[in-house]
Amino acid sequence: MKPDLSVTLGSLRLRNPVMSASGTFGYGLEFAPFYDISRLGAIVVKGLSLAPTHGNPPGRIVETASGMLNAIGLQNIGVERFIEDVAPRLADAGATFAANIYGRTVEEYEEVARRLSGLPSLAAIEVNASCPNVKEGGIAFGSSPEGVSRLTGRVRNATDKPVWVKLSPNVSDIGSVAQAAEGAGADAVSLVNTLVGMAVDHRTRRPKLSNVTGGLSGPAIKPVALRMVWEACKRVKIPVIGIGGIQTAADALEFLLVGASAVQVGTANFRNPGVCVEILEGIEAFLREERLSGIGEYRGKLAL
Amino acid sequence: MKPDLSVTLGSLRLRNPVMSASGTFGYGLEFAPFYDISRLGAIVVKGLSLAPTHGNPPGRIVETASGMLNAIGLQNIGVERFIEDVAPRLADAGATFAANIYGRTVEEYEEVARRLSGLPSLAAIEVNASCPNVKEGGIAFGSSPEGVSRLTGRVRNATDKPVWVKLSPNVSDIGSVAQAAEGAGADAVSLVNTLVGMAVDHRTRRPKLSNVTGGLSGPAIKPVALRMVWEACKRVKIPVIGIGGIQTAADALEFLLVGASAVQVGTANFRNPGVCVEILEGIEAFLREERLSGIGEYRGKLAL
Amino acid sequence: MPSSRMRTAEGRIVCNEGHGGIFYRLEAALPDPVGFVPGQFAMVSGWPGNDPLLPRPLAIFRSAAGPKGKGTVEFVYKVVGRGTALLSGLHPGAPLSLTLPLGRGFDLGKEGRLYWLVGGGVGFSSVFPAAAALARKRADFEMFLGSRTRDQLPPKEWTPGGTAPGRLHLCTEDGTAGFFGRVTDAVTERMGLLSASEASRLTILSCGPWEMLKELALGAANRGVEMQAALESHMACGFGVCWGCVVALREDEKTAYRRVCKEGPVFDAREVVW
Amino acid sequence: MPSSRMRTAEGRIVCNEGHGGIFYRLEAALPDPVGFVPGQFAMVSGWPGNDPLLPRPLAIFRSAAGPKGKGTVEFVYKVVGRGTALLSGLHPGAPLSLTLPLGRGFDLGKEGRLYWLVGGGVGFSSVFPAAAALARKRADFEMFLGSRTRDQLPPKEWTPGGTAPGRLHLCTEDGTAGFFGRVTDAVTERMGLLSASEASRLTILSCGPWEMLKELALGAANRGVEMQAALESHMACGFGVCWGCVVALREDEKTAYRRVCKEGPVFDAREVVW
Ligand SMILES: Cc1cc2nc3c(=O)[nH]c(=O)nc-3n(C[C@H](O)[C@H](O)[C@H](O)COP(=O)(O)OP(=O)(O)OC[C@H]3O[C@@H](n4cnc5c(N)ncnc54)[C@H](O)[C@@H]3O)c2cc1C
Ligand SMILES: Cc1cc2nc3c(=O)[nH]c(=O)nc-3n(C[C@H](O)[C@H](O)[C@H](O)COP(=O)(O)OP(=O)(O)OC[C@H]3O[C@@H](n4cnc5c(N)ncnc54)[C@H](O)[C@@H]3O)c2cc1C
Ligand SMILES: Cc1cc2nc3c(=O)[nH]c(=O)nc-3n(C[C@H](O)[C@H](O)[C@H](O)COP(=O)(O)O)c2cc1C
Ligand SMILES: Cc1cc2nc3c(=O)[nH]c(=O)nc-3n(C[C@H](O)[C@H](O)[C@H](O)COP(=O)(O)O)c2cc1C
Ligand code: FES
Ligand code: FES
Repeated sequence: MKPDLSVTLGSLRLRNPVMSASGTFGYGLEFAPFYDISRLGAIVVKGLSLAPTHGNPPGRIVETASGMLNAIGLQNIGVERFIEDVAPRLADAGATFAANIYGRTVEEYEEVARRLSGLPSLAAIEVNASCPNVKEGGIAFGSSPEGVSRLTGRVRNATDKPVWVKLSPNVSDIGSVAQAAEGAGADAVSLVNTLVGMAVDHRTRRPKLSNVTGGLSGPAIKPVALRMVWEACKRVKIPVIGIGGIQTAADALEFLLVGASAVQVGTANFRNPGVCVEILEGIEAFLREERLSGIGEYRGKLAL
Repeated sequence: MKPDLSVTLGSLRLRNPVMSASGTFGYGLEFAPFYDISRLGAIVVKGLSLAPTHGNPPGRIVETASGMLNAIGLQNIGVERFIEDVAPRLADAGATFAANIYGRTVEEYEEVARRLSGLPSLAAIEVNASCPNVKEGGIAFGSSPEGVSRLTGRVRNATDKPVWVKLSPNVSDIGSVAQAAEGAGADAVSLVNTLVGMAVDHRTRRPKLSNVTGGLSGPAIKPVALRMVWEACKRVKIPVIGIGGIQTAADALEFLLVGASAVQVGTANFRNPGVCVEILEGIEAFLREERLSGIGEYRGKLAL
Repeated sequence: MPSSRMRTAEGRIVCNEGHGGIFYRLEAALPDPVGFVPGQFAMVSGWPGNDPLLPRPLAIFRSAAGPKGKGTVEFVYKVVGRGTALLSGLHPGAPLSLTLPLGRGFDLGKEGRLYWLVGGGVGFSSVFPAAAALARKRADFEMFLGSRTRDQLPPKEWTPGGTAPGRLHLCTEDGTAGFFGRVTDAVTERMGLLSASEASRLTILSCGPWEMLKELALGAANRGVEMQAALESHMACGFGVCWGCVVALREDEKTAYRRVCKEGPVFDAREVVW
Repeated sequence: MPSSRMRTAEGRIVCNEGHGGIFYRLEAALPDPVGFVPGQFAMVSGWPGNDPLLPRPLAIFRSAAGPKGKGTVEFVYKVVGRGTALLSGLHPGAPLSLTLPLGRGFDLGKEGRLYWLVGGGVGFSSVFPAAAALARKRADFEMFLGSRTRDQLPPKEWTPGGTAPGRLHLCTEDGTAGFFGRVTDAVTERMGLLSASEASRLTILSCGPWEMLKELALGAANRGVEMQAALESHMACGFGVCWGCVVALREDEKTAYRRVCKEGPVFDAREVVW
């Protein structure tokens, strides 16, 4: 019997728990040459802002031990062009997709969310609450429960779409931040975004990123991400989407095991453009092997 | 001309900036078969508690991508045996050494510090303020500026030795925590300790560590550690000791470049017992190549 | 029929040998033949483990159809760091992961033009395939290859067939072979001798270090000569989804960051903000 | 003279070949000869990059003095995961990083005893060196080797010289060679036949999976037979400084965590908390 791969995130039902992570999957269509993108649980597109954004000067990526730093600076085509040019093509391809959004102010977040609400084919809005370039004296929204609560509440009121709040791992207590999102009406939390890191060249004495610091992703961060997802799952009742260093079906299963309802695959797409489908097939094969009827029989079943 | 490798940490002058990190170097004497341990800037011994400590059951280490998780649980011989058996032998070997200390309560920290104060050969006391098994409802001392401030102040008053406070990276704002240590009288801050992580076996459905979570160390965390050291250096005037994923002279130089006064080498000792001396020699060779008269001409010279 | 559609492929190493001391030639067998435009590249990896994490971009040097519908692809590379060092340690029979062909190659489409192909260092790896394609089209071209010293010029046997000896200009900075000086000097000198109408018929196709390309681009702009430059950049994905590899281009008086892996690696030299 | 002092050594691979399908024999040339006690081990790495990060413990299988004061060391391993897979991919000539000899080996010191050497799976890698040492001392020993099936027994040519054929007992769980059943069953059966005085003269030296050692240890304790067990454990350092590799021992009525790499890997089976 074919195991049931479908998962529910609140009101939303997904074919399967494997999604792409924002910023690592372009606008989704770029992967059409590699496989049928409608096979994924969902595609989360590159973070969208109100106006098109230039991004940071080069020196945007640095490889680190089993990871990479990026400081792309959210270069993107802006929400309008996404709505006009990209969304219809994703819908035509049969893909389930969510929009990751980002603003310099709470008002911008609201406005982007509002504009996206009119897109019938859009499955959800993922709020990037982990960006350091916002008001409030330069302190990231995402690093305090209060900031996350406020941002979540405002976006929640601006749209009828399911709202996923994407959390930063650069905090002392991820559980409280996740609870803040839940309390303010989030339908799900996604975690983790990147860890803030830095790289310098000891000879030239210069930072390797034009932005000096950047976000660390990839297998290096998986142990930290898994711990945070586990902690968040213990603290909230809304679904948790697990992200961070997932490269194989085994990695994805680990996040499901500690309680995640779904996963997102990021950096691994760069190494292997076909990886999301390989993970999907690997999960299915595992459920078969273990004679499990579906994800539900496995999720959160960590034996302590 | 031979470059001057010596560095000062407040009132303390060290031969060179290369130290071993606590918990990765035993009690120091274990390295005597590999090289003359008096060559190191300082040896920081395994965390000492008031009474000998058993530590956690096995399942204590897990390898991760370019890193490892440990949950040793601070197994150690206790401060008394250290003072009686170990310290004299370290002194005989001509080694400069510091004691890393740990307590379940503030009072225990104080008491360990007090007992160590009588050791003339002891160079400094490093306070492990990053341990999750303490009073205060299970919240780590190290995760809030208030906790760090209180602990630092109390240990400061319990001893005349230089006090280094070792900080946890599991915080939103490392700068504030470093400032708290400085404000409470620390002579230096050491950072980072390990990032909290987790590993599970997706087949057996069990955590890989008996303690479920553990501390992530090794090259995987270097970008995060470097960023935090840089941030701490901008916020405090006391010396900062840089720790995290250092494996080569180039790595060590990166920490010095962003402002660290010295470095500690941890996990790399496991792979290569001779690594500290290789790093030391590499730093000297670099200074020669660049025709620098000493560390002072290089430290903190990051060009932004 | 070799197909030029972008794909991932699990190759197997057929040959991976050092040549002339510093260049390696890596040949891999593929499940099916790959067509490519000179200047296009592949993302290549094959070492085990997650460190280094990212594949490395290498220009496609040659490709061929093999027996039974299979194919082969060749790369030429220089060891400059960890990834290329790891590549150089792989033995025949080892697997090689590839995504290819990627990016926008040289535009060789226009009729009746004179081409100067300029390669600095390992830049000949994109310039040779362009020369081979021009030779097949019987187009009019000359080739300038520069290096620091004689031993760092590409081995003779790699020069594409159809390159008339008088049309191949070697340049070494230490004068140990050919023109004594940098390849940019040789090209600029020769450009100086062109009439305006010759200059307007000329297209430079170039690949090499940034400083070399910049100097060439300025020289070409001065003489009104068209130039296409194959740029390098640190890449994470190679197929346009990470936005990590951008270079600043001048477009309609504004600058915009464009992806070297997607809009490039070959750009019109006049648009690049050098 | 081979020295037994603990050291790091940069070796070079001389041979790294599969035998009998599942075991590899890895031989490395060393700057100087290494002396060791059977049961001692080395921390071994050699792959490039930081992933996997940690070296792997392997029992020292053989060592020898070479010409010009140099030495060689040999290991026998089975591919079970990433580290051993990487090792198996290393070619002759490649460098190998070693720290050795490590830990406390078997105690073969007592006169007049009868030894039974028991190896399960790749456990023969510590048992064979012990047999070779006992043979050199002309001590009285028998050897029991167990595996799931015939193909997983060690290749015959590795059996140490001096092992009289009648004293080598092969056991397979599927009965394809020797005793039909587990090696623990064979040993327990034989122990049952011993007189009390024979039992008191017997020492079992054993290496293999935890479950096998546990069963043996219980059987031995029942018959008052002395037993030394070489344990395995996940190790980070291998020389006693990380406290990662501990096992629970019963000491003076209390349990204490002792380091497999330092106080072990060979322990008195009666002290282990199985
Ligand atoms: C489209 C394209 C085609 C290329 N074709 C070839 C080719 O055919 N043959 C060849 O030998 N090389 C080619 N390169 C360059 C090659 O990709 C780099 O040399 C390689 O990625 C370096 O990897 P590494 O791990 O050995 O070096 P690293 O250890 O990563 O770095 C070593 C040094 O090389 C520099 N470097 C690293 N990556 C790049 C990069 N992508 N671009 C520029 N500098 C870099 C670093 O800054 C550093 O100074 C090409 C690059 C691009 C972008
Ligand atoms: C003192 C000592 C001597 C040893 N001698 C030999 C020998 O001579 N020949 C040989 O083939 N093997 C020997 N081993 C076991 C060998 O170290 C492991 O098989 C090896 O470390 C596995 O590494 P890996 O990366 O291939 O496997 P991994 O990918 O790390 O793990 C694969 C599987 O092996 C298990 N495993 C990993 N490391 C160990 C370990 N240290 N102990 C027990 N199980 C482990 C894991 O739990 C997992 O189930 C010895 C172990 C010790 C402690
Ligand atoms: C190049 C790059 C760009 C990213 N851009 C975004 C973004 O626009 N919005 C966002 O929420 N996360 C962004 N991320 C974070 C990822 O979505 C993901 O949370 C993170 O990379 C961790 O997962 P991974 O280890 O699987 O990559 C980006 C990550 C990378 C590597
Ligand atoms: C096995 C192990 C044990 C450790 N024990 C201690 C300890 O007792 N006290 C302490 O302050 N830090 C301890 N640490 C943390 C290290 O001192 C160091 O801060 C951390 O490992 C990061 O450095 P690295 O990446 O170079 O290992 C331990 C680390 C490891 C890996
Ligand atoms: S390398 Fe990812 S967009 Fe170019
Ligand atoms: S492996 Fe480190 S103490 Fe044993």
